[in-house]
Amino acid sequence: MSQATSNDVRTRLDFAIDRLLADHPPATTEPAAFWGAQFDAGLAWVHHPEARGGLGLSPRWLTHVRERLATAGADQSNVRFNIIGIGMGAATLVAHAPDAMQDRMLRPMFTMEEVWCQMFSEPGAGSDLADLATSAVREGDVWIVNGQKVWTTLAHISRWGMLVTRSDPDAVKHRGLTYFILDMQADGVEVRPLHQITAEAEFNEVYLDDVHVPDDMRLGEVGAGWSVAMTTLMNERVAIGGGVPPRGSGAIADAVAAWTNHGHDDPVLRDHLVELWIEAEALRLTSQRAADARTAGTPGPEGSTAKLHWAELNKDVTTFTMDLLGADGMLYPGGYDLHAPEMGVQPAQTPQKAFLRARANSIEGGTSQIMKNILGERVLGLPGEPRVDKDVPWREVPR
Amino acid sequence: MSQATSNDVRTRLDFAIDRLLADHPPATTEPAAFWGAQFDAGLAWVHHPEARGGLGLSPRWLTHVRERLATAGADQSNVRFNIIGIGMGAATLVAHAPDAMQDRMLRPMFTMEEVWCQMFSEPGAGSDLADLATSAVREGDVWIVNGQKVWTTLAHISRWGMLVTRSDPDAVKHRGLTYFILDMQADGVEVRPLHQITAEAEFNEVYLDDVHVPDDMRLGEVGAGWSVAMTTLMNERVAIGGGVPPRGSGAIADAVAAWTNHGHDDPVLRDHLVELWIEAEALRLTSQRAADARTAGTPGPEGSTAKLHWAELNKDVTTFTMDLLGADGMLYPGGYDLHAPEMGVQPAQTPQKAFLRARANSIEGGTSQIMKNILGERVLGLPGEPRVDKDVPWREVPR
Amino acid sequence: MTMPPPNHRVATEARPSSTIQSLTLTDEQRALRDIARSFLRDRVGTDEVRRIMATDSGHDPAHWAAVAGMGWQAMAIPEEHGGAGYSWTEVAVLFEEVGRAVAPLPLLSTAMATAVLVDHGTDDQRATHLPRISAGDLLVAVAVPVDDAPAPTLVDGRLSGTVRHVVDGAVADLVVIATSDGAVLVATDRTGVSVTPMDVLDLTRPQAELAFDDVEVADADRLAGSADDVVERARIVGAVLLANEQVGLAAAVHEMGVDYATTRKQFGRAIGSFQAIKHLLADNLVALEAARSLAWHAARVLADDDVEELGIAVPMAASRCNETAAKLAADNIQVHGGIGFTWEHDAHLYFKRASSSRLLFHTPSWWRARLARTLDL
Amino acid sequence: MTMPPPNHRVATEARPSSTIQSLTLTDEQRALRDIARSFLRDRVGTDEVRRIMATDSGHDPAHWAAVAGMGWQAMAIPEEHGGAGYSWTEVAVLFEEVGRAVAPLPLLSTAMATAVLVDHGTDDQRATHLPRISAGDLLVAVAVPVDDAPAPTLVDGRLSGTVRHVVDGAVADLVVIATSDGAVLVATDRTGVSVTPMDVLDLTRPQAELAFDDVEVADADRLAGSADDVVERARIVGAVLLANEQVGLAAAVHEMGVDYATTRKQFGRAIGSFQAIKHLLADNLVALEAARSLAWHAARVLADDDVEELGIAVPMAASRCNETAAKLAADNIQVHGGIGFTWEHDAHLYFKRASSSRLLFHTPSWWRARLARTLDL
Repeated sequence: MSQATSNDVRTRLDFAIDRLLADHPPATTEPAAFWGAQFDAGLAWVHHPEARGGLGLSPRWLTHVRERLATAGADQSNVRFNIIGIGMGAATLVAHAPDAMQDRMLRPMFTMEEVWCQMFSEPGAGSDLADLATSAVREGDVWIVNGQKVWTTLAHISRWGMLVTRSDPDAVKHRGLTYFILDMQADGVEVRPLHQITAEAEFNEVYLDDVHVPDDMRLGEVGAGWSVAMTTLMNERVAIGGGVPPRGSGAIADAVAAWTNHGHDDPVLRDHLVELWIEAEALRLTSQRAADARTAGTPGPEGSTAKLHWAELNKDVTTFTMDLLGADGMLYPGGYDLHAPEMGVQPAQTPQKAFLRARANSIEGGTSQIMKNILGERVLGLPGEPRVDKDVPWREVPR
Repeated sequence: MSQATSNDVRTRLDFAIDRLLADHPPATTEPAAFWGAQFDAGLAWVHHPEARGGLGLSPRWLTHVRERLATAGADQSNVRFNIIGIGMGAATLVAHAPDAMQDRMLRPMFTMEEVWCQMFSEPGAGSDLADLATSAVREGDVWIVNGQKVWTTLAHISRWGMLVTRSDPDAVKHRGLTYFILDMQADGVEVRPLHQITAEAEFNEVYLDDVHVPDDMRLGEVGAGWSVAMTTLMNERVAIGGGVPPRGSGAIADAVAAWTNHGHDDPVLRDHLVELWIEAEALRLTSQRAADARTAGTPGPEGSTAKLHWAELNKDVTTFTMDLLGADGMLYPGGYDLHAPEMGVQPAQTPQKAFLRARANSIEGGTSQIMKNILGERVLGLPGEPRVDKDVPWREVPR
Repeated sequence: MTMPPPNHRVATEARPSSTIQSLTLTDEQRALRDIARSFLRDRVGTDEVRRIMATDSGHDPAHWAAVAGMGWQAMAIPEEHGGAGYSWTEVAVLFEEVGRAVAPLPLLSTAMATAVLVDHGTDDQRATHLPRISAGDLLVAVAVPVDDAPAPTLVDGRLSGTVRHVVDGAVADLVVIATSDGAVLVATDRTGVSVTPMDVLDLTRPQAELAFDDVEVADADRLAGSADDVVERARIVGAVLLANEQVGLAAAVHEMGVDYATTRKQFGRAIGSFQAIKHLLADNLVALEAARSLAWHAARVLADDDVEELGIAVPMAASRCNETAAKLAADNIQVHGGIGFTWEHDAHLYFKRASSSRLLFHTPSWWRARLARTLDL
Repeated sequence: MTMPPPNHRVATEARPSSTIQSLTLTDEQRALRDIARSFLRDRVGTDEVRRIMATDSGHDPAHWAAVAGMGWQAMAIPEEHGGAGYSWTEVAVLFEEVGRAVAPLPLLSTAMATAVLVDHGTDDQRATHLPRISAGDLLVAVAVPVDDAPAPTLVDGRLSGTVRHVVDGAVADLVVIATSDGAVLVATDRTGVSVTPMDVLDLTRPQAELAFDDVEVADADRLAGSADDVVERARIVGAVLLANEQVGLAAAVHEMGVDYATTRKQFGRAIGSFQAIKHLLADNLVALEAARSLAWHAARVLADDDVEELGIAVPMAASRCNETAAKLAADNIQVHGGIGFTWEHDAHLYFKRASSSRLLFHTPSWWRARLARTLDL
């Protein structure tokens, strides 16, 4: 894109933003009303088509919108809390849902009137997502769904869920899947909290027992669920449009605080702290570089390493912080309390809890092992491994 | 073995050792003569049968013999220099060679009159040794051998070589191999030095061009070369019977010397040095524990980890020593000189050369990757990977 | 390449290697190990561990009586005081099993207290307390100072101040306190003693804060030797036993990971067939066996009371075994994937115990600094 | 699990992120990179590198003239002194390519000397030397002090003493020497100067020892500013460019490893299909891209002459890029197996250059200690 066009877009966008802010001053507008107006102005997802919350622009303008709204003091907690829907669901709907469904669902998703969740993983299908076993059997215009999903954030308060099922166990595993939008209030849907090692239950298990799903809630063709699911996963972070976090933020801030608060002066600990501080900067600057490259239209491998890098670094930093805490690292301030965090309430954070919570960083959103396969094969072009689950009906794959 | 029996053996062994030392005082006996007498007394390899250099004892007595001879000042450099023969070849001969061949070859091997080498690896067959391509085609009582071997220590001064060839390219890869003892003076054998990154040539390439090998130099059946080769490799260190090295020896000694000589006092470097020192002790004590467990007849996994542990630690220690050297680490005292080390002459050692040489530790004798496969599959019992080279004629395996 | 690696070069000025007891288990030690393992597996499985850790005290007297019946508390106590007179090597065997089971038993505090009483107790104190410890009738904790908190003051027989992170402090009958003027034994039911359980990361090993408000301490409750000597003895014995415990814990999580990797299938194959998992477990085997060698060595040196070698063996074991257990317990979560991150799976019990224990007697780098001084580096 | 990770938490007191030039290459910079890469690949391939490193001087004037023809020496020199007046960002692009080619060109010494003359040269010195450097007619080295060796003494205009590890010192016409009394320019053909090439680990970057025996130094050869300031300027510029060079070197070995892993087959499959190799290369990609970000950032900060941010950006790049290059060059040998350990394979050229460069301006931990002071940690 030439510089001239880019400036035109910016002008047009800033005009729309200015008008939104003028007509709905964040200071005096209820968040839900603001989000509705933001949607109507095409500033919810600028890369969506008009009337779908967008303006048909490139997704790289998302960050600009978010930054301008942040500067203006607009509440953007909808993006953080309804992240599954706004971050992944919306793009899936735009790509695969009939117009009526998009009209029905996108706006209340963005205004947070309807919370969304995603039901892909199962106890038996984690890294190997395509191995999922939740069955969908068609009976006329409805599908009867049975199975168990897991790691379902927000399920306990969700109105809608993105659901992938196995509709044909005799097809090879990627080809027998079908994708639905599930009404979480339907009979046979049971949500149970799943407590993690912090004792909190960020996640849920969802049991599906003879749940009836109308065929018009299907996205994509029967048997094409994998490609619809890929649309969901590929948009995992695109639509959030978050900027690059500032220097010294995140886990390293806890480490620096522990260093200072405990009055440390040991050169060995200092060296390790600085090493991690540099690594955090390396990650941050790489994210900045990736953002710059996207803006410049020259994306490279620097855009693919963040998840793996962040996960491993966050584990390292939170672990090292325990050393800085010394004996306090043996404590768990507040104790363990088995509970599900409430919507909009940020649970108390301690370095000890961050240390425990970080263990999942290299598992959730793709294990570090899977991320390395992806980097190795898709970015570096290394060959895949011999597959024993290919060209075999799903039913016959060992599990 | 009961304590009583063990004491009987020790008494008998010590008697033999005492007599050897009395009849052939190390101080006044030529090494070759001493080694001959040692062989004749059954004290070359005590686990060999009598008349084959042994006394039919358990190999765990080897260390006792070596330690007693060392205490008495006997030269045992034959074990160090003719290590391929004494450490691996002898066991292979005893297991697979006809009596006449054993009678002919074992004694001059031990006395160092005849040096041995081993020709297994090829440019195309490193970790995947069984993929080797050197062909052996039978013509009556002789085999015509063509191919190239590599990493052949001592080949340039060897009288005999252990050679594995492919005699049947249509068999699956492990089954088409045949094992020979090769006369290194035969026509068509050409030895070329292979210079490594230190500029020295510890190793050689051996080119085999229509070499005629009599069939009576074959060990094991035609097509059974893999199992003979396994005998060779499994004895890689058994027959050396070396004791556990003393505390602080090896690469960590260089590191401590560099710390001291450079007058270091930096706590960060100190912490790292001590960490490596501890790791060296952990390796050493594990070797001691493995030796103790073998003696007690209760060997466990502690006996399988040394190669991998040592290789990775030696790389780490020699690398860290460069930090301790500081600017001196940018030097290569004496400069690079492309040459093959002479027999019996220990080339000058510097920490910089040790740093370079250590790079091969995790490659030679099985890469660290292969060692981890072995530990994972043979010790931990984890399943192997899907194989694409199994149940396929060797000729058809991709390479 | 199939060449053997070069032999280790031998430095000319190498230190002599010490020649302590063989680094193997005797038949008797193996029997002890097997009995302990069976008991803990059958009677203190992780369901039971979870039950106990959810109680207020985190301690179950019934189990304590059961292990007393097997003579566990008695092991390190001299026979003249009602004990069994085993060496620390045997106690270490026991601790390896305790770690394997993440058992919530106050054995660490008991062992430290035993060591303190044997070495620093008066004749009366030994005769009074050791037989009761041995029988499981008396729980004694040791307040090993943490961080740089000031020691409680003892002036004119009155004790005031606070100690934190006292392992098993909330269930102890007596506590060894290092004061500004020597170490003393204080009964926790004395007037002026208040005991507050701390919110701990690792619920299988409770800790307490003890506050002393002008508590009367009789001369008869003074221990021999300086406060520093008493603390040092407790820390050395504690660190060695904890190192062995951590090795047992590390072995347990390693086996757990191997089992899961053998049975859990993804992509149509056991996940342990993937090198990503296989090599992690192989590397951890190396780390585990190395840690075990150091822990066993330290236990034998402690049993031999080889003071010079203790200065080397204890820091080695304390730094390395704690690192290994914490790493292997974290890796075990990774091998298990999502399920390993749940409260219902046992992986977190091990991870928390390993991570917390790692900090109990200072950090690994603290021990390395100590070893550097011993080695004059 | 397919859940996205939680967002990075934002600390309340975060430092502002600096807003330097975009961390991308402009079209012009890409063109420069492509030209440099082509020239070095075609004209200074590793056969040529080996030929040059086997010569006594380790330097080929023909190549030097060729790159002068392309304006490489001129890049950082102001236009008023016959240079091209590019920023350090462009010079860094060039160094990344030089690292990729392990090229034996005296560019690092030239860049440091240029920086010293521009910032600390008198008008006369600049006018005299910079045009000749720019044209490739004058080689100037900088003796950056190593270790704690005492500086040569300058008393009454006479220089005595020794400097070691002078990069390109044996081919330089002039050398910048930090003396006990300010920094000076010394011609190497002066009476009393003896130059001895050192036996170096990395033959692609020669070093020399220079001894001065009562060498006469004219006042006109004194540089402005303190000796420390001169050395600091050389070290900062040198460290930033070397960090970029190391990134190029790391990228080259990484690509070499990926290529080999794609083509080399064992067990009937490309070795890069094994996770042991694949994951190593993936991890190294993460490390490489992170290092590149730091190196590019440091170059842009140097170009902007943002003194405050330099105190952060340079230690970050100097420590991390050197670590990464050394690790990736070592791993490249491992990926290649035996062949990577041979003299005939190029892997060792990269490994030696990366390992030696890592020590050229102190160690990574030295830089971290420096950063700690800047950050007040």
